[in-house]
Amino acid sequence: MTAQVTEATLAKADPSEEVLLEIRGLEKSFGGVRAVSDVSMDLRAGIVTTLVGPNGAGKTTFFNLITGHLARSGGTVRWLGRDIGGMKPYRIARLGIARTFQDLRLFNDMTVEENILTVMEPGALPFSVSGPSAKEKREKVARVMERTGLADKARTRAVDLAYAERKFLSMARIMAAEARLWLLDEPASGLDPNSYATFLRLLREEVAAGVTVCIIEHNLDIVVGISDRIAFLDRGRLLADGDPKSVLEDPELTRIYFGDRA
Amino acid sequence: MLWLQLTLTGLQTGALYALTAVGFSLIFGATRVFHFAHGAAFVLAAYVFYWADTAGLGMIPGIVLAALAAMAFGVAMDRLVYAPIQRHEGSFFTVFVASFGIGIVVENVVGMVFGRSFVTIDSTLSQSRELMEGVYVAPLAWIAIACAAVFFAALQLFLRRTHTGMALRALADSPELIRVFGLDPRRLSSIAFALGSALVVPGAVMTALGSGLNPALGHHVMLISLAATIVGGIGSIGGALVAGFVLGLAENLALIAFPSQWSEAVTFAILFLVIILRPAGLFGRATAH
Amino acid sequence: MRARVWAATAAVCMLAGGAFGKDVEIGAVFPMSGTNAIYGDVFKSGADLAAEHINADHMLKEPLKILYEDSQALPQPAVVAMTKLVEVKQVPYVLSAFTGVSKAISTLAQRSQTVAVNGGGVGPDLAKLGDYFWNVIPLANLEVRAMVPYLAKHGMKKVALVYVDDPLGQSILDELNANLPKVDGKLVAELSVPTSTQNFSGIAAKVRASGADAVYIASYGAQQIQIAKQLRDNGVKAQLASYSGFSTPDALKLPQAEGLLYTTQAVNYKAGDKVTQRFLADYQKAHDGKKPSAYIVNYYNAVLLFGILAQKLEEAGKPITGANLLAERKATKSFDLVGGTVSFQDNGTLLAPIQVNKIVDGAGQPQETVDIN
Amino acid sequence: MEAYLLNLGVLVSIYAILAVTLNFIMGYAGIFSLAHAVFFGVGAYVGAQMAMHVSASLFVTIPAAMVVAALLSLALALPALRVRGEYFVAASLGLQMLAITVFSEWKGATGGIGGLVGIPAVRMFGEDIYRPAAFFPLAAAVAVLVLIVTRLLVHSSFGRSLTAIRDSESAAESFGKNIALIKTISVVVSAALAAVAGVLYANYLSFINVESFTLNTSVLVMAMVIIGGTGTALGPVVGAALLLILPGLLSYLWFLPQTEIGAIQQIIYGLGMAVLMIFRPGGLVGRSAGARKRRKRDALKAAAGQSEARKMEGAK
Repeated sequence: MTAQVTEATLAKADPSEEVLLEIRGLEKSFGGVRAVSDVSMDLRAGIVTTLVGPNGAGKTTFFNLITGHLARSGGTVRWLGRDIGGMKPYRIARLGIARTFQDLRLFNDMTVEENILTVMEPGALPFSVSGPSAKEKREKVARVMERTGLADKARTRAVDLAYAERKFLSMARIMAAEARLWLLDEPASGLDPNSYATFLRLLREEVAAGVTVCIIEHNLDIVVGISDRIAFLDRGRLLADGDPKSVLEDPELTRIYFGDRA
Repeated sequence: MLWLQLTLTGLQTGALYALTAVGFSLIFGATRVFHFAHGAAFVLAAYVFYWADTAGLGMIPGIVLAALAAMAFGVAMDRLVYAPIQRHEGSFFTVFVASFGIGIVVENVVGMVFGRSFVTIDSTLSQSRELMEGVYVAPLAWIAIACAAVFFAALQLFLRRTHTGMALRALADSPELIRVFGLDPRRLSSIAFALGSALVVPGAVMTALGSGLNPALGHHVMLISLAATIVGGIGSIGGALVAGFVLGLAENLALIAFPSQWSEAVTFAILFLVIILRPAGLFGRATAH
Repeated sequence: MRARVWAATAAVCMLAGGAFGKDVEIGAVFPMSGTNAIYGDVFKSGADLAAEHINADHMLKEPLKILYEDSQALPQPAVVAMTKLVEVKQVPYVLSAFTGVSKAISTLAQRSQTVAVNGGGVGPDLAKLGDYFWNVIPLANLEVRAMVPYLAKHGMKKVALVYVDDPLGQSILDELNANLPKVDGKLVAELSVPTSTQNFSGIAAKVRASGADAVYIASYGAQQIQIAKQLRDNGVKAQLASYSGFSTPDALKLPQAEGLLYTTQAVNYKAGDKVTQRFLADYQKAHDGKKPSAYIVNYYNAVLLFGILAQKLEEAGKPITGANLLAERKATKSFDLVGGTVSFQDNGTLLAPIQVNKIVDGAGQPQETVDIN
Repeated sequence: MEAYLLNLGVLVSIYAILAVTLNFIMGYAGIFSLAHAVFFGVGAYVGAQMAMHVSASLFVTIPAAMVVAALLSLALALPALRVRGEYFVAASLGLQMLAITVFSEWKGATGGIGGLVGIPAVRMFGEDIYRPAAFFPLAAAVAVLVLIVTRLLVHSSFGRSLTAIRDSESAAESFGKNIALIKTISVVVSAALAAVAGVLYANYLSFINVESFTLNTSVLVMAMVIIGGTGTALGPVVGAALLLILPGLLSYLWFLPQTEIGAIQQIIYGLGMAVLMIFRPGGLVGRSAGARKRRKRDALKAAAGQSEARKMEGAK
């Protein structure tokens, strides 16, 4: 958590839009079925990329391949030029890549506070030998809770939160993680308009602070409202990758997207 | 000749293990209930058969009563113990502890009713004849092996050819799907328990006739069934059958090389290694995660 | 809820406080559940009969009462039970059984100066458990010394041993190894089995392959019966032999055990003494004329021994404590118990002749009595 | 009377250590081990051997027992890292059964079924401590110490990591938790602390053999944890006290036939286990019914998530 993150934090100021994650020819097949097929893509610092595509297009699989939760069948993934294929998920995470899950996967029996606190600790030792002090951590947790509107739920267990609160806790966790690249899996689905506005504001603030985001989303408002770039996935293949306007106006893609969903 | 003798004995032991293990595997595969009291069903069936024999009811009625007792026990466990637990929390361990508890109850109740010592049914079936120089086989051995074959074939036929059988196989994978097809998962679960428990009867009856009974018998039977189910691969009925035979053979053939007190260790060393090296079991497809 | 739990605990404490009687109480740590519970029933019938006789004769000023605790034949429950007997009930005298149990409770007996008397376990280690541990049963090493010459005399010199892998089994193995060469015999197979094994067809195959003239079975309870049955069922035709552990009713009536030889402490029922005759008559009256086993005799004797010692203490105006009982036993040369007049060795173990019995029609028939020194 | 309660107190303390340490991996790491008696046994044997041949001081016996148990616990950590759920239970069961054979056959170290006799009492302040009155404060103090250590661990960042892993392994991993290391440490800590109970047990009884370390003991300890309340601070202690007091209590029911009392105790113990699981699966010190309902709702959701996770990870 310590050295790399500091490095990552420093690098945030770099305006050159360097390539954080370089993906080349990424492949994944499940027993003959190709879930991800020859996908190449660069994720550049400060750019918000949205992954769109019909259900089953391989978007979540794509995330799992980056974070190491799935082993790739082929291709390379480089983080700041270093090959991270085959690394354990926790090592990849410690490089500065964090993610959320479609089904949230909160630490259900822990309180909101603990959920946020624990992502700031590598945790193999009962005490920390380096990194921020306990007081700094507490302050940061308080800050994150404040911003996500969970301050008065600090002692509530994650299980007992309402739906929107759970979504925000998922966001709070990733905010606390000090990661440089965020992979968000449908973070806004099912939110009411109010919460939704809060969510957008949060995301914009974080992006402004230098976080690079790759987001899976169906909601076209988000897609248009926040994306710098859209990548269109269908049946594991990257069909398009460009600025929102050109991708969304491609009639072929629209047909695939809406045709499949209708 | 010793190895031939031990192979034959191993097959006889294995046949008993195999059917009991198939019963456990069927229940576990379909309902994911860790039915530790399966050994208790075995003891219950064996003692009911014994009771029928001492009451002079004869062999066939004894077997029927034993089967009824085992099935009733299995279904009762499902309905009265497992279903209520699964209704609220249903963690795997809660079920296991409850099942273990009932196992203790059955062992002691049987002990109070039938006495805690050894009982046996005197029968010529258990007395060996000399097959060839130095090789003795009891008629019971052939019956055991035949029983394993017949019951297993019948079970396979049921699971593959009948509507209920196919639903049972699908139950573990997708209870939702079962509901969609208009079948009641609860009822199917009871059927799995009834069938699985009925499969202890051949083993129980032959143990009563062969090596004899005591109330603590269920423990060993259960552990072997469990080992066979895992070694064979959870969800693989055929795997449990083969693993049952393998464990029976291993237990006996190990005698050539090791003192017999290591034979149980051999069984569990196999179990431990299979879980570490090939968690899906020798014949399983499901993953361990 | 938490409050309720503590309330329940408090109730336990209250309850545990009651139950101090006026009777003279002694304890017994017997298996009452588990696979060896059958022994508990047998032991108890002997002990109860003695208590009945002692009370009928008013040997003691107050009635004698035996407090039974369950050991499950396992050391840990036995230690819990023993602690309860010596610390709560403060009994001076405890009946014990089983080698493992006896060893486990012996330290408690020694520490609390409570006499523990074994009438069932025959592991030779039991002779070495200190002053407060007595044996009213000759130990297994003596039994083997009686059986081996008997077998040899009848032309059976190749012996196979099937033994349970515990101190008892080990000691029988050692004794056979020591004694067979003396009569030109040989141990042709030694097959140990774990305590929990139930299936012996493989063992039977190995016994047959060894070509033994006789098979010595050293186990307990349900297991030894299963061994005998399965040996016979699986074509072992050699003579079967065992030790006093085989003298339980259900072992004797096993059809496959017919003709089996086993040793017991020699109890001379024909002895004309009053103690033996009264015991035999009353036991048979209560049990349809069945002959009592050696265990029943032993526990009868164990309780009777207490009665004799306690009576003497009362007469001398001394309190009945473990220490006084020990001193009294050491001061007394011999005791009139069932089977004749016996005396204790210095290590607290009874010396008694051993007899070889044969099972004929489901009952033990004495064949020969051997004096062991 | 007093001595009896003190004796009971000693046993409760010893079993409470076992229950608390098992709860540490069951309740906080989600590792449901049926092999806890193995480490109890290892501690007892190592403690006994050290006491008999090296020194009866707890400062020698306890560290030795802890080190050996910690090393051996790696055998349990191995399956814990590879498999979950029923597979891990079966693996731990296999380990337990193997250990029973080793305990009863390795006569040089364990004395076989015959066990080790005459284990010296603990020597402290120049006195032999074995009488319940002296031993109870010692055992209780050690139990409290173990309880404090595990509480501190649970409330440290390590404990949070452990709970996080239990609640969602994949999420914990995504936030940089080294699952293999954390799980292994938890198993090692639990086994090493369980060994402490073994040392006390051996010193107190002065006799140990394999029968105290069988599958039944493992299940008994597990039942203590579950009946008391998995993942709660005091639940395991309450469970241990309850399961040890109950049998004693039954023998005061005068109307029960004496020869059947053992069987009746066992029946009530078995029934108690089943009934508690049916009506109070969260344990006595568990959460209130309302919280349980929410838990159930959540359990369903978590189950859905798990199956997703299973699909994802199964393809590895």
